[in-house]
Amino acid sequence: MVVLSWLFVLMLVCFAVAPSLIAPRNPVALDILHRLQPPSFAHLFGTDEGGRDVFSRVVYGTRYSLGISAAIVLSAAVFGVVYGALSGVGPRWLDEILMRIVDIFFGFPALVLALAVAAALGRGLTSVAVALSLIWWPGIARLVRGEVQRIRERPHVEAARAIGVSPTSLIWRHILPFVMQEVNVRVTTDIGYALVAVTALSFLGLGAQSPTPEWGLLIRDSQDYFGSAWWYLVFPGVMIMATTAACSIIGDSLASHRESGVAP
Amino acid sequence: MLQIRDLSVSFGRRRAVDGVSFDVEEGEFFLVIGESGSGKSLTGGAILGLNPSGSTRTGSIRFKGREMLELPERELRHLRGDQIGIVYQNPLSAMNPVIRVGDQIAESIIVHGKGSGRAAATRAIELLERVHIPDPARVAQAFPHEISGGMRQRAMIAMALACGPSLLIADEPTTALDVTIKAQILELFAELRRERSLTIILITHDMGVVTQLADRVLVMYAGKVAEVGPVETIMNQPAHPYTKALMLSGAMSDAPFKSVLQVIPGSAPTLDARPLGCRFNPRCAYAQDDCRATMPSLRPIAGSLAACHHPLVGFRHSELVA
Amino acid sequence: MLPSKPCLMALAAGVMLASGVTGARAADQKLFVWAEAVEPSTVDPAKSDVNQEMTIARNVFDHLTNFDLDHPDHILPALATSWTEDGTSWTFKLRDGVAFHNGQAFDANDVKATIERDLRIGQGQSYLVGDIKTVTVLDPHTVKIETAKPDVYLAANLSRIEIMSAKDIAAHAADSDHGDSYFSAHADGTGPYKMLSWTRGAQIDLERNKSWWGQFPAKPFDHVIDRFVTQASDRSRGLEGGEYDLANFVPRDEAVRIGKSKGFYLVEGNNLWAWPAIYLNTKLAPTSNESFRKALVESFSYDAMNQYFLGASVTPRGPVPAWVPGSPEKDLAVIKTDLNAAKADLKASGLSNPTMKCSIPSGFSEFAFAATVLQASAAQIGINVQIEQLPFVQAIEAIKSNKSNCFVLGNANLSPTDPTRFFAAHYLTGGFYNSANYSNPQLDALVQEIPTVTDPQKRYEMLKQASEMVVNSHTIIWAARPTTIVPVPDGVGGYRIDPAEYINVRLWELYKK
Amino acid sequence: MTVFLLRRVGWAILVLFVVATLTFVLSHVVPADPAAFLAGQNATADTVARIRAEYGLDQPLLIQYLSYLRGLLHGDFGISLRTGRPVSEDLASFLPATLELLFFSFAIYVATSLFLAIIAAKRPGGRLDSGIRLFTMLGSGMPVFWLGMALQFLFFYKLGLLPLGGRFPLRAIAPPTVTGFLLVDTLLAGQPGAFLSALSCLILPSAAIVLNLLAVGTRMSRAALISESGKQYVRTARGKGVGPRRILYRHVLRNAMTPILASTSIQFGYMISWVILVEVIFDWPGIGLYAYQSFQVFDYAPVVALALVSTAVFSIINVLLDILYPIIDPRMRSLRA
Repeated sequence: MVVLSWLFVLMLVCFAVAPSLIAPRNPVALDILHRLQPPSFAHLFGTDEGGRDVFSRVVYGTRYSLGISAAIVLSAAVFGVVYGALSGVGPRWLDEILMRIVDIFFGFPALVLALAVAAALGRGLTSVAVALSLIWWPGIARLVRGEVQRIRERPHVEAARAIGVSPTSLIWRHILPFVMQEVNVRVTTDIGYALVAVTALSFLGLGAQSPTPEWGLLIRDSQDYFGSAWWYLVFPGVMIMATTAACSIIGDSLASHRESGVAP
Repeated sequence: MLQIRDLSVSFGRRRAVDGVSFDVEEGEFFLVIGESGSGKSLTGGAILGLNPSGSTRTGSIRFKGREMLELPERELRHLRGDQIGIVYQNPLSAMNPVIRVGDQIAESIIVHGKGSGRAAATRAIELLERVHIPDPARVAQAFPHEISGGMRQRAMIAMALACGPSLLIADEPTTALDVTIKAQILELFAELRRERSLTIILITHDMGVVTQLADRVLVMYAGKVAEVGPVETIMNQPAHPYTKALMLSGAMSDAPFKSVLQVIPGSAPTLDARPLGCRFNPRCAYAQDDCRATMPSLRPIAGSLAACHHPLVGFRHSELVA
Repeated sequence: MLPSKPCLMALAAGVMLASGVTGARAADQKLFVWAEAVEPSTVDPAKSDVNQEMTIARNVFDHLTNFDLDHPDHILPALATSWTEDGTSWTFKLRDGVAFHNGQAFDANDVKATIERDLRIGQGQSYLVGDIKTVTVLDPHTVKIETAKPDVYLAANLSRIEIMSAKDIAAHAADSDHGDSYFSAHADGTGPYKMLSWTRGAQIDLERNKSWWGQFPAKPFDHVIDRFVTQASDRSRGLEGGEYDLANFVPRDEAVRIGKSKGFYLVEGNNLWAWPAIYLNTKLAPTSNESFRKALVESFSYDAMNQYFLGASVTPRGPVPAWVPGSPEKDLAVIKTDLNAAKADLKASGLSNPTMKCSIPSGFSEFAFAATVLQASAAQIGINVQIEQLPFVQAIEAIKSNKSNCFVLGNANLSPTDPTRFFAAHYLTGGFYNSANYSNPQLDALVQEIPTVTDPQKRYEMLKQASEMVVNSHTIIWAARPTTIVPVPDGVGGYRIDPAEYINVRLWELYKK
Repeated sequence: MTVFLLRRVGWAILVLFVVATLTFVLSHVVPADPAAFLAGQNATADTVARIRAEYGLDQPLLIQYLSYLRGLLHGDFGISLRTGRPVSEDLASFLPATLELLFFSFAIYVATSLFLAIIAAKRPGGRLDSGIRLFTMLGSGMPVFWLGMALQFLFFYKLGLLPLGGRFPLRAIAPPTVTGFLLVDTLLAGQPGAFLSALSCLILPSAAIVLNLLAVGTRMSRAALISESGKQYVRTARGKGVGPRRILYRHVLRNAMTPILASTSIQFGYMISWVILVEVIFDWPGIGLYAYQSFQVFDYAPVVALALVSTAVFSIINVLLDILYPIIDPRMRSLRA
């Protein structure tokens, strides 16, 4: 399962990096004569209402859907790690302030807020990215802060502090490497969840706009052809599902490695 | 009352308890002693079929003539708490934190159909009184975290006694209690035994217990019986070098068992790394070649049974004290 | 027994009973369910503006006149039984014995109050009668309407003005909002159906007005549910699954498929819906360059559009569709793809590697498709088109504030006969939907004058001239003019498409087959 | 306890204020003119200007913000441009539907995830455990909107078992409104048939929501149950002769409830979000569909109201959970004191 998941993710990365090498056709060029064709060798996932190859659109869409999800989670992780570390090692009053701010974010249903923010900022993937990043970082910040505080108490850190290692180096060399293991697990799993969130907002019409081949938008567009072209709806959905599953399986495996691998 | 023959408790191919045999007579105060990992608690649990999942029991345990290993789970359940009570160590975690003390005691009465609702609740208060808890009505209404450690242990005992069992298995009931409380609890056991002619199996690593109360002692080491015999014999004339080491630490009255490790170099073998021959041989000052080659079996030596190729002879406990 | 088992059993029972419910509902033969794409914002006819609002306005209220759907210039009597015209003055004789749903009798005061209210509010369809100056009650059954200048289309346009009750209007005149909020939720007309209730977010229930003055077919529907079904896929599935009797805005491919499947037939006709016209902004480079615009018009693949519409569409030649009475369409030049001419014009424009941005309203697949065709067509001659889908308001904002080069829009002329309405909002100076920001005073004057001309031949010439002006400005690419396809279940008869409306439903014509 | 609750409520109000401000500020970052939409397609510039003034859209931003906040204090969320009614009135008609779906889904979620967790925790690593894990993981990977459509396809279109959407079957007669919850109102009206009709409409939307959340819920509950099953008090109970079922329900489950509830709070946040998506797909006349239709036409007040109301619901649930913890776990009582 884990190997399969890694292979799948590797495939997605290839899709995102070099879609032109994989996709057999142009994802936006129209081919009206071949509209809504069922899956075949020529069109692995069939064609859409404009005769575009759904497979090619899915391949190109990886960059948007997964790319944006990864960007959201990674930017949230960068900010969250800095924020959480600051809170974890900083003075009590700073920790208090920083964590109360994080608490506010846990006080509302995050996706609803993202929806409101994205709607306010106007449609587009940028709005979605901004809105979701805005709600994503507090979770990571809280995680990092907890880990930092936990690891800070460990003997090796105490020892390093005792022998006068500078605070910066303490964080960088003695605390963060351990925290990052935890963050890696979180980021991996979260990319899957972010994908669901991104596609959900696109589905509501807040995210990507056609003819961008974003997966959620593909599903939104495909709805009009539900009865005539099942493939149009099914394949993007399967891609989202498989990606989320792969992320969570890889996350799980990372988590179990971390549990056995960390020095006490 | 209880005959155990060739009892083994295994996890897969590894035997944590390995061919243990002993008898407990009616009304006896029987002591099982050993380091942690010696298999003493598993032996106690095995009697009631309360071993962790993934373990299997072989051999024979006969309680009042019934073969416990052949009893179906349902019937075993009827025995537990009813005919055989069990008391665990560390009552804070051994008691359910979200159920009132009284209700936990009453539960035993209810599940065995010996009274329901109010009657069980009243009985629970009586039992608390019986184990010398002041203000038992209040304690019955309390949650475990709201009462002191000693009271919790008493409540645990009350729980085990709820249905008036004939056998009480107490698995390290005095661990984590301070010295005075410990003495009070042990006194309670002695009193219960006297007044109710209760058979008690006390499992402990605490040598301080031995001298005061027990009739007979079973010493376990690495899943095997090292020595078993009347308490005076074992105390005064230990045949097994391991027993001697235990006595040495025990002689320092209430010193924790940890000091045994200081008396004997090395540590008890893990389940996966048991030595050939006598399991105690790597730590034994008297070990010889045959100890490293063949496993000794229990044989009578000077009033007790010991599993040793080269039992200690002429050793007197009094010499130690002197 | 685990606690979830009763739960599962309840679920199973629910499923079984639900299927029972599904089976039972077919019993209600006199019920008709219309799946509406959007919940109306208002049922106030003075503000009714879009399809979902028309469903209520047209069926609950009556109009002074009517028109023949097959011959829109045949104006028929309705609440007015006859009328005379004298330049700027019109006199209408009103029908006797007509009552509002609340029982009040209908008379000339209602006409006066309605038109005055429409003009005061200035929204909805009031633009069709914007020329009216005064309304005078001559007697309870006669009303005189005077216009600022002659308007040959007035009687036809009055077929779009729903007559409300003067007493209702008066009763709410003292409200702080003159009854606007009351009327937006309450509709009381003389029409074929009564509005019973409005369950917000779900449906409006209508009941047949059995004492209506008009004629119902045999086996009409006594109870109508105007159900709001947001998702297009749900409308098609519900129609196909028998949950709805008719649905609007069923996606074209699904409509064709369903219409051809067993138990359904297709009704096809012209209407206003979704002719994607691409507006090219004359105020922003590169579309400010006329040769460039011409190149775009010439490069556009009209064939692709017609294929998209599955052959059920024509390529327009000008702003006025052929079926509009007096349309000059047949005498206008054919517009077709000519890549060589396009390349020559692009060269003449002097622009190299031009890039343009297209902000189009989201939610209309036809519009998005037209933009995509433009993108592909323009790419053939080396023009880069970027497409951005925005909500309607934002998209039109973008082009009006010169942030975008093009916009895609349908049309919204609800007049059955008046062709000048195709120009007013879209091509004339200051028109709200003049998305090309195009201004031609000559055209403005010409179009203004048309309704005042009584000679049909002269009107025809003027209209042709006006159409050519728009065509030659190359500010518009008329991508295609499709017919509308509506799948109708075999059990429903009488459905007709109103050419001067979006997808409509004339409930009083429908019957159970 | 009271002090603790007051603090929690104060905190919830602060959160609401932040949401209100954030959404207000962001909604004015992008200039758009809703008045143009409102005026209709053929309106003149004058009409547009008049409408703009009517809705106060021509006021300076700060004034708009202050009057907006003042309105919120009075429960006034402004006027929906789309429906032309006060948003608070619209909410009153849409909120019960949302709450009904939310609470129903929540109940099903709790019951199902516990049920599955109990089965899975019986033999961790067993075939049933792995099966449940796979099933719930598939469910959570499926985007809710996609899953919803798949369910519609299967249960309405193919099997004809359940309604396509809506809150009450089209041809059934709705009960008089008392509580606004159809499940309750139908029972109050003594219409068991209508009750089942309403229930039949709830099944698919809530199934879509629950299936999505089940993976996390089951995993959390399972972990809590396994960890509690390994605790010493379980051994004690077995030693008392307590049977496995009584041990599960009276001992393990009650102790596992605290961690399960804690995870439920987070899941509830997701649930609110998914309800909105599901409402759109199933034409469920709740605040999600209301807000969705509104932001399609740039009517923003309902979206803000949605954010505020769902935050309020979320806060209330969290406060309720906070009240519940010490009831379930007496150890929390002394902590709070």
